[in-house]
Amino acid sequence: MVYVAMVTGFILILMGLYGALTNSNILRMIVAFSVANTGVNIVLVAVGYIDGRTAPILDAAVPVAEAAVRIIDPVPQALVLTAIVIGLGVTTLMLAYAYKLYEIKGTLDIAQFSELKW
Amino acid sequence: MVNAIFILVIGLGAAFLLGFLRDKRKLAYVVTLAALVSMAWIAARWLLFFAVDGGARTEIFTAGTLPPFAINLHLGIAEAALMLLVILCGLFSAIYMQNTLMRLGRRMMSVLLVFVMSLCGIILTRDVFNLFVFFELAVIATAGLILLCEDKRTFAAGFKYLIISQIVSILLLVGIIFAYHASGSLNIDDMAAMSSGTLKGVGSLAFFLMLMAIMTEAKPFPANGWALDIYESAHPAFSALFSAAMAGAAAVYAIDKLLLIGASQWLPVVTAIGLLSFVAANLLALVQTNDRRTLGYSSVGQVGLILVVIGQRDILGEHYLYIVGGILLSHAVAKAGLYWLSGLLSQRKLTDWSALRGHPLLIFAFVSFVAMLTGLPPFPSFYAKWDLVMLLAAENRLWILALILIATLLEAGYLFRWFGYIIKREKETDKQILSLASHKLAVVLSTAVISWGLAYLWGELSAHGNLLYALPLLFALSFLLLDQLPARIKNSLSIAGMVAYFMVSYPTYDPLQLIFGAIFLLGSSVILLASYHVSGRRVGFYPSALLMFAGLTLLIVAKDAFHFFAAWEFLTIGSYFLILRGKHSEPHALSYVIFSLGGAFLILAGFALAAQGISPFPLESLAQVAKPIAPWVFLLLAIGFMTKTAVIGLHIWLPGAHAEAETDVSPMVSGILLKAGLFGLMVLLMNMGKQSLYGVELTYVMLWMGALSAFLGNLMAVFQEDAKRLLAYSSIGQMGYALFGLALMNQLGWLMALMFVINHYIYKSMLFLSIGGIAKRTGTRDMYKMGGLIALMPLSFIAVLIGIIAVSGVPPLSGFGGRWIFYNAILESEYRLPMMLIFISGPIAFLYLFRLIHTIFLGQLKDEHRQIKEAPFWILLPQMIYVVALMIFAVVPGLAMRHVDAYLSPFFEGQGLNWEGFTITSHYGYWSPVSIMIVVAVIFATLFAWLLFVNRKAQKVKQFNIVYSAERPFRPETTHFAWNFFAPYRKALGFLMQPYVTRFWETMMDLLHSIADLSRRFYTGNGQTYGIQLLAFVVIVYLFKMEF
Amino acid sequence: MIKRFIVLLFLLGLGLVFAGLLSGYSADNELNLTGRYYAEHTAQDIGAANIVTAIIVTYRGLDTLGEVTVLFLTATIVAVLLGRGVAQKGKSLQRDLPKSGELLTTGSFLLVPLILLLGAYVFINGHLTPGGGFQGGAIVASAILLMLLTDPLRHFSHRLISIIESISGLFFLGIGVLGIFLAGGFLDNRIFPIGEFGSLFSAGAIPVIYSLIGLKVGAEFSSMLVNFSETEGS
Amino acid sequence: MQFEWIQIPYALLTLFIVLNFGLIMNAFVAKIGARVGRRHGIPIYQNYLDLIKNYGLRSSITHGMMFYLGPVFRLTGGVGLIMFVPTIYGSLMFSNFSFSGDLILALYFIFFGTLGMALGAGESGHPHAAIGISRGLSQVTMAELPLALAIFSIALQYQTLSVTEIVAAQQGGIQNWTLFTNPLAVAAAMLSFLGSVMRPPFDVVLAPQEIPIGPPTEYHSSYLALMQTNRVIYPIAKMVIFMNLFYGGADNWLVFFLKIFLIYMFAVFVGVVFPRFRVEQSIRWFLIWAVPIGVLAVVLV
Repeated sequence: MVYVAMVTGFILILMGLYGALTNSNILRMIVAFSVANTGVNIVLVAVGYIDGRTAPILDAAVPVAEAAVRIIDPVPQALVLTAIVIGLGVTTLMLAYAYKLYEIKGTLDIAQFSELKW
Repeated sequence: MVNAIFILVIGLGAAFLLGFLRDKRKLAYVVTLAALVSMAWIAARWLLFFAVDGGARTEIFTAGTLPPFAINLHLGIAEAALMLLVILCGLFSAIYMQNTLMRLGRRMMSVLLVFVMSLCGIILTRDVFNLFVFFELAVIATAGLILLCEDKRTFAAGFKYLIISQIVSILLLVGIIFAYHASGSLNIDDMAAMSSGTLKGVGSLAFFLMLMAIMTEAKPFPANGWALDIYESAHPAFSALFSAAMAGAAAVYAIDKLLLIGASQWLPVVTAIGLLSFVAANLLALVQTNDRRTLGYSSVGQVGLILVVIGQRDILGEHYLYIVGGILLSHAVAKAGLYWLSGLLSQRKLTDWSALRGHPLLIFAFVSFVAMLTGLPPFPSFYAKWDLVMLLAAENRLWILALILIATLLEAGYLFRWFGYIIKREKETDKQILSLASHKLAVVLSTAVISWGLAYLWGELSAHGNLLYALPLLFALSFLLLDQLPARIKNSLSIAGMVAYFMVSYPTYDPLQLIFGAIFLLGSSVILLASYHVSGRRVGFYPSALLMFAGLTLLIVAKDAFHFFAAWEFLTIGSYFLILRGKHSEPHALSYVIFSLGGAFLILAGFALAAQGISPFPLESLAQVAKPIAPWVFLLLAIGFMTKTAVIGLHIWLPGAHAEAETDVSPMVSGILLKAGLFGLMVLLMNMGKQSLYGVELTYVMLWMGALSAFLGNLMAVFQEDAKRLLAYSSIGQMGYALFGLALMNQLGWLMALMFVINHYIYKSMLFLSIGGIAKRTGTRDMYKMGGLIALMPLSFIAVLIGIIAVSGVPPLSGFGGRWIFYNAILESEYRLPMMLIFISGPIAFLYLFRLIHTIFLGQLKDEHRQIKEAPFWILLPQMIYVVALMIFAVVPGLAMRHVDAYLSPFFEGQGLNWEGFTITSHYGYWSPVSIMIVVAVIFATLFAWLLFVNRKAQKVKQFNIVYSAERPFRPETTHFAWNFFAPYRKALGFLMQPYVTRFWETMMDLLHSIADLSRRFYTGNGQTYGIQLLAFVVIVYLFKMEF
Repeated sequence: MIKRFIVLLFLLGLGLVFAGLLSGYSADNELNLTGRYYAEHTAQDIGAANIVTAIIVTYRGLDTLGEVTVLFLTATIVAVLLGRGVAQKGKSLQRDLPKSGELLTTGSFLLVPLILLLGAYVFINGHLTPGGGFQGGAIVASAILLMLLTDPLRHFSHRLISIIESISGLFFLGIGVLGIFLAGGFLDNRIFPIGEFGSLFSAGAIPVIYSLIGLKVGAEFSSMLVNFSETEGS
Repeated sequence: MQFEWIQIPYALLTLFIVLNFGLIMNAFVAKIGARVGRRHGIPIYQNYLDLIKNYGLRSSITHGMMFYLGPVFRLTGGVGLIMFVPTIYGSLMFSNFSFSGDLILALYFIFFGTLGMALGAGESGHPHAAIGISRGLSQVTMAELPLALAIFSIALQYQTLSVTEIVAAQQGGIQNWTLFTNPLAVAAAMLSFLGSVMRPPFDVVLAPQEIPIGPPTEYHSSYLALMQTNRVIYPIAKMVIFMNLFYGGADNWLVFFLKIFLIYMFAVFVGVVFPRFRVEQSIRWFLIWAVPIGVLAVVLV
């Protein structure tokens, strides 16, 4: 279970990166990065998972006293939330940039934006 | 004491607060500044607490829970200092960007505040995930602040950065989560405390990913194309922040923290990456023409250097903070300062910086920054580099040492070239390039003040003592303040100061020091007399000249390697500024400073190798250096010193530098400065004696070098058409003699060398002054354009005449004494082959000397020179003093020499001369200067008087009143035989004149530039490619470091 | 082609690293030190039933503050990036937009209040149930999105959004600072009584903070959406 | 050795003897040269006449101060040189002022006159004079080199730089002469000698017969007289050094005359046989033939 999730996550990362580094269209790159980010998030969550346990919320199903043996690791869950939000922020920013770049040159081909070099 | 978390709170709070101030831009700006000031105040209070009160590190816990369960912040001296740096940088940038921020409104101000806050967060936090969050904040804020610039290209740069940061965050997150899994904690100290076993396997890989991710933020070569694009296109004030605060402070500190986890096995990786960046970036910077991109490359290089220091943490011990701090702060202050400075200019080519000319304060700021970057004294990076190099050598990490020095040299190369552009390139008058807004100016100048403050601070902290306390140096620096005074007043002050200093200090000198001291202090005062001829203010001359003299003065009293080297650097820099003042001296000054610094670095390496960690390292201890390294030390030091004496092969800087310098500067750099190299060699030889490497005796090699220099230097002088170049080449030859004498390693050889020190000072100064005066009057230095000036400039003529008799060693003048001792010296030595070369060079010297006097003073007077006056009085005065001095020294050389002879005796047993009355005897021969003088004078006077008497009524015939080939010549120009004067010689020996050496160095330079030009194409400008490069970088490092 | 090959090659290298991570990975059977601490101490120390929330808001509150700031920054920057063009061109739209349709219009009238309510519920109950400020904020923003879809030309007050942003941000910070003075440290939630475990008004400041976060996130998402939608105008 | 006043008349006496000997020898040599060329040649007293005539003439022309100084330098060089070396071995009377310095002094003093001459001629403003000087200097620098090497070689051989001591070491038979104990040095020195006496094949500098070129071009009357005097004294002064260093010196005037004459005849002989070199040719010639011999002399001693 954990391994499946993790392998999936890694494959998503690699796929995403492949897409981001081979597609020359900026929007496609952004999408590809989103894919990769998703992969990262899956990996994050997968790491904290413990077989046969439940979510780290103390309610009727998980009494406080038994929490330590009943719940999965809450930390990755907390981290993934932050990671998602940050990923979202960066993606938004990239989109805004993409818009602006298009406005400047009328193209979304990343190779066209290479006046700065050497 | 205010809780340091308020730094973050204030930054963030102010950023949020700005949301209310939608239309009140002024108020928003004030809030921004106030926030930054209060943040800085908190950081400064903590810094004082740690530094002055010796407070202990404190922990700041959040959420009322202990780490690792909650995030904690660490605050120690390093954190406080770095935060102060970051915040001040932000504050200065905010002030600097006043107009831009006001235009863009509160949003940008809040982004700026968040940026500064997040950098502080990076510095403070001890939690890896929190580190990630703050890094992302910084990244996003960067993407925002990039927009400060009008340049459309910045959008592309920002997007490239976002691509990279995506990859970085992927790596970082994967790394963090697996590190968490392996250690059960997100706390850095916790992870570090785990036994290294925990971080084997997965943990180690996870650490690798984290390290690479954070490392990318420090912009290592080659995964840094995006950073360079940002540096080039962003607002300079942001580039300053990006370079100084983000890469140079926050990112490297994050790496430093992270390495607590990775421990020693990762240090080599960091070192390697740092070295690669340092070398490659500085190499690539050589071919840049855009100022901000150049600074970007330099930033990459400097951060690389900081990484190297971090990577060497294992051997630096207690010096770690001092060293890394020195380099880091130097980089930050200097780079930020330069970026801010660049914002004053509207054009982006390096050569456009000539617009700074006429603004001495700005130039002073620029020089301070450049000196700071290159690690010149008295700036912190100098102290830091010294300690670093010493420790590296002690641990035998010589490759690292070598690469650091090479890269520093490259960096010095392009930075000083840039400085040359400022001073020497033509200003474009039609364009208004420079805009001097007062707030921007205030920022730049206060940064310059800070740089000197840091210099003082690092001096105080240094174990070697504060260089800024040296009286001669202070004297030189004080002239920066006096620079508004008229030149004549400054001149009087300088002369008075130097003479007074000599009077006070000479009783403490031993005879050797006395000779050099007299030349360095009194000698230069005499030359300074000539400077009275310049009216006006002569901005920049006196600080430079006095800096050089300060270096020289400090050199002879230096007791340990550190002070010796510092003095060496002072004199190098001072003389560089002096030489650069010449009209066409830009390329020559550059090659001078590069060769000089190259030589200086060899000296540094030599000292480091010799010291083996002993600090301070007294110069006398060179004698105790043990066998396997001793010859290498000798070699390094000797080559370093010989660069200064312009031994053949390393001489190509000299002719241009000496010839193109100003009239009164040429004698300073030729007559005085060259002696520094000889002094160094004397110190070296006195302490280390003969050394052999692979069975080759090194002094024997030096002997050959000296002979070759004497021969080729003289030969090349013969064929010069430019009078000052002729003298310059002659200096190479003369220094060859002196070197030869020293390398003979017997007392007479040394005596001769010292004799040369005095003689060469006198006659070369005199000749340079006369020629300078003549060039001033005729407006040319080409000898064939002159002629017949004897009647118009008789005093100059006498000076030259006496000068050339002395140089050529013809009795009865003092040059002969040198030659006489020389022959006696070589008779004592067993080496015969190199002597032949020296033999040849003697008569050859005679050729160029004759040419000098003939083509200028004799022959036909040119029409356009008929109205010329004698050289100015102030230029003539020192010459006449020299004439008298030469005569005195010719008759009674014993005045000076017998003391030196006695002083040298302990070093060489029983080889001295016998000074009886007026006769000087050696084992071989004898010599009585007084009777020679009398005999020659009597014969001469008798004949002369007689001839005058006989021909007393002779009519003076115009020179042009001649006939040849049965015709009267009709133009004096065609009748002066001067050009290519020694044509037969050129036919016979011209093949020796092939400029192989020059071509060799030029090829080297071309090669470097070509490599740089080729390899920078690697940065294609395509953001995607940069992403691939980053990926490749990570993978390649992984492959190199496979043993996880 | 070569580029793809190179990228593949290096991704293969990165894959190697990942494979190394994977092969060395052994799933835990029980909680590690940190996880165990949270499981055992959250209830009595923080008083939050949702341990993840406790971690997010309190234990790792600094992260969350940063997170919120990320959104704040993004929103600000997007505004700067996209705002400039709009200011030049004015607000009027030249071309006709296709009608959004009856279904969408009517549906949004019905749904928007409900969605807003749900959002508020989610962030207020963040310490008890799955969910929290971010989720709630996102839900709130989705209502705005829906409104924008319905009427792309609808004008939202930037001023209002930014004031909400600022107020919620400042209060968040203020509560954090109160933690220093009233409780154990910055962002300590125990400035208010922990209350009865499991009830709405428990877990100290967590519900307040999460509400503020919700507001702020909602405002920021909205701000971004609005800015993006306004680019339509140019 | 110390200075005493009596040395002054002694030195003047030496000078007088040398001058007369030189005048006669020069004429004699000229005569021989003429006879070889089947000409009648000058009378033996011709040089006296020339000298007296020239000294008697007053010039009415000068080109400036250096114009005076040139000949003065020149003759000072010649006279000084002979003053600084002992002429007759073992004779206190004819040791002149040799206590002032040793071989090195003599070696360097050779240049004194050359420099002065060159300066004076340069002052004349005549391009041919300058050309002559440039040639002369070029040639003399290379020609002096083998001599310097040879002197260095024998200084090494005898471990002294004192002329008197070198002569002393050669006493006691012809086999002790440096000529036999160090033939390479002598060979080098003699080749060098050819270059410095301004006779063919190395006389392009003066080129006396064909073209009016060279330093004396503009000189006449008493200027010329000084230079003529020097041309008499200077070669002899130089040959005195040779004689002392290589041929055992002379312990009386007869031996002195004989040895000097023979040494001079060597140059005359070569000059009569060989054609004239151009300057660069002579530089190469010295570099290829004379210098290596000198080097060998130094290395092998």
